[in-house]
Amino acid sequence: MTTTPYTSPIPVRRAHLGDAIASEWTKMRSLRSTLWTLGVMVVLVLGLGVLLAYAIGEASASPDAYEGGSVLTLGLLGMLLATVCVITLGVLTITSEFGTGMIRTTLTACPSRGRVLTAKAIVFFALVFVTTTLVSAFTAAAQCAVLGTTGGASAGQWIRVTVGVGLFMAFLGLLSLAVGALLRHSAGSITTMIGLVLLPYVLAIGLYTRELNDLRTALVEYSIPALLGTLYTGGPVGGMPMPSGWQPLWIIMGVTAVALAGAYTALDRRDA
Amino acid sequence: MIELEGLTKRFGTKTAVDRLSFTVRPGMVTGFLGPNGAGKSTTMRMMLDLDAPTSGTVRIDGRHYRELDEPLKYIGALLDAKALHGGRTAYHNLLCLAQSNRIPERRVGEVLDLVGLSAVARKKSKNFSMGMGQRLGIAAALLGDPRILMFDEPVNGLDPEGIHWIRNLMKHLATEGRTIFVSSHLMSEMALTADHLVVIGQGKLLADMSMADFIQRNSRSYVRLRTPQRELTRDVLASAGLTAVDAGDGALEIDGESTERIGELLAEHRVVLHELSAQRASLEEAFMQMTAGAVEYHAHDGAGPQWGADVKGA
Amino acid sequence: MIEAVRLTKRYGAKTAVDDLSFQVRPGVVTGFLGPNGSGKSTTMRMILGLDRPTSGRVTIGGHPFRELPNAPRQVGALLDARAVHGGRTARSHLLALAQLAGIPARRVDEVLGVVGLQDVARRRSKGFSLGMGQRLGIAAALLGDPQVLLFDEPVNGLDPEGILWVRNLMKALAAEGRTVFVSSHLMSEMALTADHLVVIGRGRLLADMSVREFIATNSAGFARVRTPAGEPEQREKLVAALTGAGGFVLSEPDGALRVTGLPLPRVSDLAHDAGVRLWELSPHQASLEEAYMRMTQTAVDYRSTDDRLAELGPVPEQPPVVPDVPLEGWYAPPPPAPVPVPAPAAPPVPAGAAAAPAASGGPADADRAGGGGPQQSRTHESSTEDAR
Amino acid sequence: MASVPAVLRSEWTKIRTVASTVWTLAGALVVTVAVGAGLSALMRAQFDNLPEFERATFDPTVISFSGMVLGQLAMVVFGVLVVGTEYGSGMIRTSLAAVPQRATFLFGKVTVAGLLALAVGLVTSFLSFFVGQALLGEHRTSIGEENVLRAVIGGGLYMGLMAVFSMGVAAMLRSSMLSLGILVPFFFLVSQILSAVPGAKEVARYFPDQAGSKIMQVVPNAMGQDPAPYGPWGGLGIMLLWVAAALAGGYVVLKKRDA
Repeated sequence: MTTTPYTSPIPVRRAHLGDAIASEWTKMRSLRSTLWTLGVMVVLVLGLGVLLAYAIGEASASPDAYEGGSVLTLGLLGMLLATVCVITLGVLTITSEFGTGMIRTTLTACPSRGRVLTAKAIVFFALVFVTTTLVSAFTAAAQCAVLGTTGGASAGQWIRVTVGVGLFMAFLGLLSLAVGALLRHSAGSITTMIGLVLLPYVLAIGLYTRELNDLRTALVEYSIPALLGTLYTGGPVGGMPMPSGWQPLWIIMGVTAVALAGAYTALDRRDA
Repeated sequence: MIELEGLTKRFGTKTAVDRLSFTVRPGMVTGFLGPNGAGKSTTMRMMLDLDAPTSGTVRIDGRHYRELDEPLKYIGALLDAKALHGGRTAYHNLLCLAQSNRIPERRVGEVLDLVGLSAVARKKSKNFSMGMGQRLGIAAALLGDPRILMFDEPVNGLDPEGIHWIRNLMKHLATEGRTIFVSSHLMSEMALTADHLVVIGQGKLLADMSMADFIQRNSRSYVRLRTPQRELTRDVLASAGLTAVDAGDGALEIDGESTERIGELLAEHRVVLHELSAQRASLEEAFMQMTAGAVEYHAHDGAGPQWGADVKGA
Repeated sequence: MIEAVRLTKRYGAKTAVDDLSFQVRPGVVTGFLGPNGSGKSTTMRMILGLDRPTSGRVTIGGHPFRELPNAPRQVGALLDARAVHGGRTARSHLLALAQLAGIPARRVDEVLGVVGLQDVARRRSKGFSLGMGQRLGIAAALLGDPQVLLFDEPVNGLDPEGILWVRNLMKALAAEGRTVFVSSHLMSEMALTADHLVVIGRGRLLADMSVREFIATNSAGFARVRTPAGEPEQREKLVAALTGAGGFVLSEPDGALRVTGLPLPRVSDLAHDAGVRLWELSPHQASLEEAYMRMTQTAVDYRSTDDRLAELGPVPEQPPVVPDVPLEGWYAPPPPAPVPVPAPAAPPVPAGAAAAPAASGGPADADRAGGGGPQQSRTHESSTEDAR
Repeated sequence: MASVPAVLRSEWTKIRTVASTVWTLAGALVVTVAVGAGLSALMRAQFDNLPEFERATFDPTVISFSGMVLGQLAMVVFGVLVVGTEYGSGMIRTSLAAVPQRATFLFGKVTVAGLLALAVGLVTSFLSFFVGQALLGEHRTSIGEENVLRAVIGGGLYMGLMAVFSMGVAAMLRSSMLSLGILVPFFFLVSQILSAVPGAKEVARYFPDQAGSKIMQVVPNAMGQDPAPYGPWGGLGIMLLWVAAALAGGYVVLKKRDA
């Protein structure tokens, strides 16, 4: 039974990370749920931001109240709700592959787990970063226009609430993606991430004794909503030696890096 | 007994089932064949009154499905093995069906035993493999010990042992005088199971006849012959006005004559035979012949890329 | 070429694949058979590097899958046709896979044409029928125009035309010099498609041989012989001659003889010598299914036999006279299974049997056929209920 | 016709053998009681800070029911899932093959699920009331006061009807996700927001939740709420009309559409 092995006329070339990125981008844009989730996020941030600006503009007539860039903090409310969208999208990017069994097809087409995860992470990060940065900038500009003042916000503040927030949200999404890769279950991963966002507050209510006061404050200060808030306000809220300025970004980057490392190891070791 | 009379179903402008009339009789296994999109599923759904016919009627033992008191005791159906709630255990899925038709609870354990699922009766059915889901669907069909049974692709996902089992089960149920109506795409499986065939294509009835008739009418049959005395044989046959065609593997093929006649003929001339057998085409060949032209998704031949040197050079 | 060497996979205490070694060669279609739970899927997953072997290794063209330089261009696989994201269109799904493997986008439209899905290429795969999903899965496997192809139950959900197409496709792929490895539960389909078989049971290799060899070793073929009707002395002469030559002769319902233990030409010679004219002399090869059933008898993990089932199936005891069934339909009685479990449900059959459809079918049906109405049949149901 | 008791038994088995029943109903109870208790405690602490007219029309019964805004959502989920999962899983085909009479099937299901929801609703409402009153301290009322028993029983009726209304809607839409996607935002956002907008208020007060919740008020126009053109029983009647309309719609869809 000697047969000449088949050779394909399609030119063979080694696939690389660029191919995987193109593939992940196709996957991302071909799903309606991506569009919906990001659409809801944009509407939430922009809509709530502008509504809030109107409401405040009606309430207080004096534009002087927004000195020191505090006008920019009005975007925080919408962005807090947007975290839910980003978390959902990040988790679903990976868990929907596990849920449908698509992951097996993907890994058959590209046996290098690392490349698949890297491509997913890059595409997702870029998408969220660009979307969030743009929508933050638009929202902030719209709010300033509604209130008729920029409140003298410095360039540094502007960069922090646009690029800074964009990066923070992208890393938060990446963290969700890593958690999704570790848990492989959509509902479980989303619940875990939402829990991660809200749990510090629930715990803080439970720790209602004076001795644990510091722990409680720390829990709240290092919670994700508070870190996001710090990026908007710029300073520690409670006047304690807590994260300020760009520090929230370094914190979430560290956490995400650890989770991603775990995801890489898990994807490589476990049976698909 | 299931009687269809002028059954028609239109979805918008598309006619899925077109004036279909036939009777499924008890005491045998009736196979229901047709290419994808021929309207088989729609027909089966109308039989169970899940879809309302545009016109025409279906009668189950002379009555409309909706007039049946406790339908599971008349007719059991396996349409889609996944048509059960995955969050419920196998046992409870069957129990709620049994209760709705006043079938005693112990029957649930019995049918689970029967299909070999007792060990997983208390497991949620969403974790079942395809074969287990199929067995659960069969259990549901058997629940009311009905006189009429309908199976849509019953062997889907079953392993050979399971396929063997369901085949024998259906034959046995038919010998008990029940009406068995089975649809399947697996011709080789049908050939082993069904006694009678109903074939539809593009919603219209193409054939309603026994398996043997169907194969005979839709394909060639011939006699196959092997002998060490080929030339002598050819001469003998030629003298009787028969042409022997070379089959390629050393055998000869003769059209239009019975083995008996050829046997006698060759014995007269003392020809030594190594084989003398009647060949009938398979059900699959007969089916392909009949339904050619009634197929929806045509695949191309060949799988390799259709491009040639231009890409190689690129 | 796929090569497994002492491949083993354990999940906790359960050994799914046990010291499995085999080779799948190019140029032929190799069938992969085994009962449910025999470790087929696990083996396929290990071939594709989705599961890691506990010990041993499996290589494709000499490399483990995960170390192949161009895996998707060398190996294509259809594991589970439902393993696609339903929200994506058929084309986007294939495009993503093509891009991942560095395959030009026009190949996507090509394979869509090959499997006949070009008209629904831009529909979301959520709405696909089982058969269409299967075609999409086959398209994905063909995408890289690979040298090695793996298919798990490729004809699932396809209609007869599709089944025929897949069968011819596999053969054509093998004829081009590719390695084609197909697992399936449909023996009749396998018999038509595969040239070579790898059979496993309980994770162990049971057979690795050609289909012909497999059937020959695992079942007995026989010759069907018919003598002129209305001349019983011819028949008796032949029976005596055949038995005298060491053959074993059984009578078939239509008067033909079933002869085992003698090759066809020998039967012919004996008839010739005895001066018996033959009306039929046909060889009967046992089916692949029969051979398979015999081989895997003890290796089935998950079987539906119990006392009632035995009643339903005509399996248990074959009468001495061969039953009246068409040639394909006959099964040799499977050798009595070793029956390791002492079947606890067996004793109370007489009473309990009334509940099984097999038994209750008789009286209940007679009742219904006689009386007709549902009222009656229902009272019958409840009265048997009370009796129990 | 198919035996109605048999269908009821069957539906009861269906409901009690899925996990979502326990989760949604327990959720409705816990959320309603907990939020009600929390707000009652808050009111007791803040009572002296309330505006004069609010103190004058203070309705302790309504306060102890304030968790129902959230708890009713769990009831909506329960009602939607009871009907919606039949379609989602394909079970509907098996069910209708077993009980081909559409009316018997649908109303059997609604009866069983509705009675269960009503029972849980009544327990929730009594529990909310007693826990809430206990936490209200000196501002509490008692079950024996005029109209209070009516309000408490009405609270249970309201929750039960909410579930039945959702079942009707799910039967019309034949999908859990679609039904939840419409009902939850409607009750949680649209209805609440419209009732605060001057012009839309006139319409919003005829919505099932707005009209039905009137039954829980003991003090008319309590705490600055707008007077409605109907009384507590009138409100419940309006809600009943909504429920009847939803069920009729669901029945027509089930009867006319192919399963």
